[in-house]
Amino acid sequence: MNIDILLFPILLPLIFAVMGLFLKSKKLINYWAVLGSAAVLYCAYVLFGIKQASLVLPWLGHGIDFDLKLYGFNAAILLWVNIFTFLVVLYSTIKMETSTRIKEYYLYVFLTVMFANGSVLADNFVLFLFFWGGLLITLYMLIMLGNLNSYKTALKSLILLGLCDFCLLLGVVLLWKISGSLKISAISLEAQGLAMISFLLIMIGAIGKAGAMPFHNWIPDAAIDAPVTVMAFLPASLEKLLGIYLLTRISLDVFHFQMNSPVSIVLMTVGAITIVFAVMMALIQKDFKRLLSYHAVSQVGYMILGIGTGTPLGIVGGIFHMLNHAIYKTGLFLSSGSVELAAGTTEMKKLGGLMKSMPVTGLCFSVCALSISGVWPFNGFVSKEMIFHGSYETGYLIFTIAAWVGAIFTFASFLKAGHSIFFGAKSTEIPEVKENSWPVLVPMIILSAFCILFGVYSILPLKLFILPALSGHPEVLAELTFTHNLSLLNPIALISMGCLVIAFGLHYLGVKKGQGKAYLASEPVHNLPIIKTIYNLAENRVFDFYEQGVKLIKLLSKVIYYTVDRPIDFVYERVVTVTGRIVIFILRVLHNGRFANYLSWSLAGLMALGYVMGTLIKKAG
Amino acid sequence: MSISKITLLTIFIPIIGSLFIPLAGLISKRTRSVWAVLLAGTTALLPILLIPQAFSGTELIIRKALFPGFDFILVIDALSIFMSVVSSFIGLLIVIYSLGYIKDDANQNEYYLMVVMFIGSMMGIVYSANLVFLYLFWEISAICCWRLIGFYRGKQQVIKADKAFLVTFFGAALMLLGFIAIYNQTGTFDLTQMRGLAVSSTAVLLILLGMLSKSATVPLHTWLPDAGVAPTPVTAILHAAVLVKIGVYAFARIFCYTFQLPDFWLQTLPILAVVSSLVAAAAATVEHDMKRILAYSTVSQIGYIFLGFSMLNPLGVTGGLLFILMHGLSKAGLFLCAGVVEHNTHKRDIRELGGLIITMPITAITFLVCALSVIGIPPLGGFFSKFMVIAGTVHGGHYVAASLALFTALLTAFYLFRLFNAVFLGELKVSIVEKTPAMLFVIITLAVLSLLAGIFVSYPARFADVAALEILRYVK
Amino acid sequence: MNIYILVALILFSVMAVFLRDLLKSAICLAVASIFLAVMFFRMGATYAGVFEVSVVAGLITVLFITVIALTNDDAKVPENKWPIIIFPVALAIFIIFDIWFMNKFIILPSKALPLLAQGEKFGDVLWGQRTFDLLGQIGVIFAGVFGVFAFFRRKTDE
Amino acid sequence: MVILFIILPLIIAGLLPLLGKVSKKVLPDFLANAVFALLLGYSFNFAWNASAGKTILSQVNLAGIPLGITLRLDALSLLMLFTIALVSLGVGIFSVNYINQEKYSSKPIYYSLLLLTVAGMNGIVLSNDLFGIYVFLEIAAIASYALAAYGLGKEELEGSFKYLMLSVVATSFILLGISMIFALTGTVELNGIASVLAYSKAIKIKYLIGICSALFIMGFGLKSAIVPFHSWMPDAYSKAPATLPAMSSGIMVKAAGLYVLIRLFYNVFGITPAVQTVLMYLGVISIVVGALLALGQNNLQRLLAYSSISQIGYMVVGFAIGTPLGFIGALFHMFNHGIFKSLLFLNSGSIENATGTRELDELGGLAKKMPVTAGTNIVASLATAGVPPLNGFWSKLIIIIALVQAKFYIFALIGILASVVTLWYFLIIQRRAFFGKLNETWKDVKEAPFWMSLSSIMLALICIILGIAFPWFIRLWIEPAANVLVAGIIR
Repeated sequence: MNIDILLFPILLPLIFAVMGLFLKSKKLINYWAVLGSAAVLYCAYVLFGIKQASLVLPWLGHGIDFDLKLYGFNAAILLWVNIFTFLVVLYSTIKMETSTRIKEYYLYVFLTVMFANGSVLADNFVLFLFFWGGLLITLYMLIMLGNLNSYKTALKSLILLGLCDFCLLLGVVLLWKISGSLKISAISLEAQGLAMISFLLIMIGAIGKAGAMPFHNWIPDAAIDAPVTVMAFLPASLEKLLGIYLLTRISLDVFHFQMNSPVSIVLMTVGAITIVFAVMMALIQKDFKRLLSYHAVSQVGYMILGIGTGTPLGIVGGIFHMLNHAIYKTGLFLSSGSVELAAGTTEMKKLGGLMKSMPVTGLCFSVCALSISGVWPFNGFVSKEMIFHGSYETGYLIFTIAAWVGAIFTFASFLKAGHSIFFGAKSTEIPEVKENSWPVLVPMIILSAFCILFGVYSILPLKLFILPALSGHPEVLAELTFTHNLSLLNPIALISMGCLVIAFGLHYLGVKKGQGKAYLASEPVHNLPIIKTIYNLAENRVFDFYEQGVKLIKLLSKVIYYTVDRPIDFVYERVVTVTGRIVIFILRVLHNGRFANYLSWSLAGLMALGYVMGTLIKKAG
Repeated sequence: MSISKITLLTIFIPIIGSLFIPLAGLISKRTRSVWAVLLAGTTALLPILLIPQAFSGTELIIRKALFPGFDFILVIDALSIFMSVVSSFIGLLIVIYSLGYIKDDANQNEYYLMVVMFIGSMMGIVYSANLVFLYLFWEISAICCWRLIGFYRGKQQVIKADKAFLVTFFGAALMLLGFIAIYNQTGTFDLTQMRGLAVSSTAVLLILLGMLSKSATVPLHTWLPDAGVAPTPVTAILHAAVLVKIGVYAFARIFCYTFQLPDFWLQTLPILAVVSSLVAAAAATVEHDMKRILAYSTVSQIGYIFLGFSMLNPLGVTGGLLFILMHGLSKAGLFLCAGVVEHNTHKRDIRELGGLIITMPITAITFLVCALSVIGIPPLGGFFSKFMVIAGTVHGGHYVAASLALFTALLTAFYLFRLFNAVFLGELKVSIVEKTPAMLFVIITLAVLSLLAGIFVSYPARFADVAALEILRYVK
Repeated sequence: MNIYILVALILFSVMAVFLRDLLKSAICLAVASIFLAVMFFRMGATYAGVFEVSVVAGLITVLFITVIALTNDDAKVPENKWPIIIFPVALAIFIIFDIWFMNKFIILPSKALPLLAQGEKFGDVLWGQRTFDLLGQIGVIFAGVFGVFAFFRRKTDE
Repeated sequence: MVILFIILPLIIAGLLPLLGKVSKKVLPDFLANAVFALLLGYSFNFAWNASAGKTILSQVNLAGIPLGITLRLDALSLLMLFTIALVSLGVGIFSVNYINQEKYSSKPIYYSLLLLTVAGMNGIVLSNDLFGIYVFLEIAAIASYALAAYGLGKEELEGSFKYLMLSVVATSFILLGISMIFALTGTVELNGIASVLAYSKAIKIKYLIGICSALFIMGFGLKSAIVPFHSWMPDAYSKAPATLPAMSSGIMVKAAGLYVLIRLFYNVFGITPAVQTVLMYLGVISIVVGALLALGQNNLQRLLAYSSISQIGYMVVGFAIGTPLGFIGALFHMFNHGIFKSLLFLNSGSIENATGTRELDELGGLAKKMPVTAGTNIVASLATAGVPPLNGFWSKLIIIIALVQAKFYIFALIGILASVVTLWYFLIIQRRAFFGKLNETWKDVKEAPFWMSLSSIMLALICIILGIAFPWFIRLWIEPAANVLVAGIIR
């Protein structure tokens, strides 16, 4: 049988997932998983080399085909998806060693890969939804692998992402209605009228997957409840890749929108809000993983902002940022996992001075943290600069400012994290720690290396991975020739650097105020008058879209239940029977068993009959 | 065997065979069980033989002259074959499940008699092309349900059984009046001769009431949650797999396949369906009884099927048909899982349950799979049906209905997981292990089928497509 | 002759009203109706005579006896003076009503009249044309007898 | 020998008390049932003749001399004869065990009365003579008064007394009507009256016939328990031995009431819109009032009595429509009602035989102990409510179709809704008596004895078989009978 190569990235993980279930020994499973992810990675690499391929099989009819298409951009995404998978799997061999449910874990991981690969390759919206939605289940299951309370978080993620997926579904269907086609690469519309609604709905699906506000609430919770590898795997890397991938495709190919069109403004607003609020939340976190998770949300804002600008620079920056973010955020989560593995906790209060005992982890953390903060010459700097530029070009300075504010607090919070965990005084609350073994370290090292590489050599990823996204947009490409030589010395870059300085200042102030305790560095900001109340409300989950939504749903349900459903039942249970009883009672009282009564009815009946007959005959003439 | 013979056997083997179940029960329990499974098995097997006929895209009509206007007419086309394959198969599974579930209860003879006869009457409904015979089989199924709901004989059970019977009979009687109105207009009860006929709004209303009552759609739905007092296999058969599908099947057969709906109803039906869906979903969110939640969920899902059919476009109808299959599999699975829990713990209030995933992992996983399918999450079967219904709705131009339907889907996710969390997760309150392999076999089968139906969706979808084409032949 | 029969008729009728023993009163009524039948017959209304015998002498008597059997209670019924007052009044009302009603009726051309004038013999009419009634009479009497048997059987059993 | 239908039961009725001296139980059982069976078989003898649409007017001869007895046997009367024989056979078989109860003693007299009832009804049906109808009406009535009070309890006597008194009022009005007709036409023979009336078109005669119609509707309506003349029925039935209501409601109200009405209106007087309208309304009122009253009863036989009133309403409505389909529906319902309603009453007899009570709230969960009774009761209940695939469904369906075709939409709706109420009260019976948990008081209760069960099963089977095989039955029995009515005034 001749299986098209495009099916490999989908079928291979499936085979590995299923076969894994039959393996007995834990060691074997680990090897099997590494082998599997390597194989898929290789496969993705080969496809990356091919660049162009497509496969159409009949499926459901009605224009719903099993349609896979490979082109430059999704080949890149595919490659990166599998790179991250490989790294995470490698890392998991140690990190997940203690888990009793390792088999399940790899099963879900491979299924996730399958779905992710499928949705990247799919060129039919229904097929895309099929794979895309599948991720929901694997995410749910993966979070369920965490601690005892993880099921609540899992449900949260399922409901929030389910909401996004249903919006996406509706958007897709609308799009189908408008354009008459489901083939992603064949649709090309102006984002106006119904099409705009469709775009917004699909956009919700995309940014929801990526974890933008207000669909982000599960991520911080999952950071606590779910295994850290899952965090590194899904919210940090794969979901960002996929979400932004979809956003890119719909913004660039499926729909067109001009700079500063309403759609663009909406996107930028969402992006800006996400950046600021998430980073504010990240700032005050006292748990390493939770802090990271808020950053995972915050950074999405940059990508959305970038793409939302509608300027070539912004879009490219957004996409590049997606890649960069996936790299460094995975690295950060992995390092937090490494810390957790060694020290048994990720609470900053308990940790301290780990740099000495865990130099590799500390180093990798530092590289990634600097990247995320946008420090030259790491990769984050490049992509962020592009986004700053892009947003500046739109003329809406407010968005640029928001991005800068994000940059300040990002750096501040990482200063706090790094200071309290790796640097500073050694903590006494934890036992002596040791550096972890190589499968844990190698992924982090690789990722850190990427951070540096892509920062210094930004032209390389841009050319290899990002620009293919813009194939078919020659006018954009023409504008982008300058991107690789972004100079350090322009006003915007200077302001960005200024931001970093401010952040450092803030941190210094905070530490001083906190009597040298680095984990309290964010307290001054936390305790600012109005902001403090906002924070309190946030801590009480007042802004939690999910919690409030659930409350609303419960209320709505109760209202409907007691105003519609129960009254209907009341009609059957009470109204009918009681009316019946009243009528019966009256009739029974009439039938009192008295002969005279009965006789009089009969005679009265006769009289009436005679009268009626008489009149009727008269009428008939 | 010729096709007409197979069809006749499909209908009459279970109906007549079921009458011998009490006799078999006189011999021994084993004989009776074997006989019942045999009957259900045969009934499940026979329609499968008809599948080639379905794909041929032609319809075959069998006529047995009886009395002018009352001829016994069977229609064998993709729609009827689709329905019969789905419902008889699920019926078989439920009979097998019952072997474990009710093995310690009294009145088993009656139970199997009624279940098998129910399956037979369903086959009768599916193939009948004469309105009177449709009604006839319709009421046979109602009688069976009545006995089955009151199976445990407690006062509450019997009252609820009566309620179910009365509400459905009320609807059905009005539907009969609607049929008669049509007869008055055309002089025949033969559906095959009336294709493309425009009918009056009043007749539609009357007939619709019957369908709504049988399919437990708002505002005639409350008997269904109340019917949860029945043994679980029965609720599964009633709520999920077969009974409530009768109404939607009749809708497809009568309003899509045969008549032309008046414009008023074309506009009103989607609203009705969505409202029903939403109200039931809300109720499911509030309820605490496991089976009531699932029953309301059924009501809610039936709304989708109505929505799909009421669009009268290929997407919607295909979606509706697929929905019947997918929902049948997964909702039956959910009920049967709930049944396993109830059978082992004797509790139905979700507040009294918890943490069962530890002691009953298989049940928990199958429940989860089925729940995901009901919600409509890929790669499970429920996704495709829901997608196509929504797509059909949007293509029909009912954007608001589509979005409300999706909101309902979200509610579905919410209450099903609320149920899942309360029963299977959290603190373990009752420590009981899974027993009865027959029951586990069935729920696993259903879960696996829900999954396979999603992965290999193209096969049922092609089937449904053929049926939808046939249905919509006379729709303008 | 007619006048004697009329006197006997009225005598038995009045006795039927005033007798205290219900059984005897019923028998008196039967006898009275036989006299009435004879009178009908003598005046040429053969059909009326036959019907009178069938209905009143046969049927109504059986009915009365059945009723008496049904209500056969040993409890003493206190004597009531009302009949003495009501009876004449009722009679008067009846006669007035009768005249008023019959007057209306007689105006119509009755098809029965020529039949009445033929002067057939009682036996002929009863046997030749109304045999069916005879059959019916047998049935009625059977029914009456068995009915009374049924009501009195507890007494005989005891 | 059409006269056999009347003579045979009459003779056996006369002989039974004498023979009863020889054998107190077995012989009366055997003889009575043999007569019923014979009559049933004998009615088949005429079936093909009647279905061909022939009318037999038989002049009875005795040793060559013609007697004054003319009997009319057409498809309509044959259907009635058939129904009467069938139901009375069921009742007769049931009585074999049932009348063994202490309070009923004396079987020969019981059977005599039963046979007399049958003879009376057969006489009504076969009579070609208005006065003959009246006389035979009284035979059947008197026998049934006796039967109604057969247990000799206080309430039985009271009920029977009420029955008698109201009936007497009715029959006196009937007699008045007959005498008016006789005065008008000079004859009491049905075809004679018909031919005379056919030529009289004067408005006064129309008025007079109208008054006669009112009298007959009241008189025969009381016999057939049409609201508002229904009140005797529940009281008479509530305590009587179960076989009496089975006979009475099953066939007597039809033979002595409805049959005569339709015979007179359709075949003798000729139907008028006035009569149709009046009957239609009476029928619908009966349907509704009967069904609602039945809903609130606790005594099983009382409930069934009201149910009968409701069902008779359907027949009246069916007849009143006056279309062929209406006739078919009503006649079919008449037959069906005979079967299932007598079955229901017999079931109540079985229950009473086993438990000694007919009060629903004292019963409970008997299905476990009395499966045959419970099963047959379900069949009969569902048939009455008009649930397919039982016979009652088809007859009701046809009536409703006829109503819709005649554009009586509201009445059709009422008819349909009333059948929901019907189902409701039958479900109440089921719930209180059979379905449900066994009442501890009755844990030693036994299933009804053999002959009682046999009779129930027989009737239930007829319900089921007719539900499936109704087309053949309608073709053989009902359609010819309906044709008699369609044909109109007799010659």
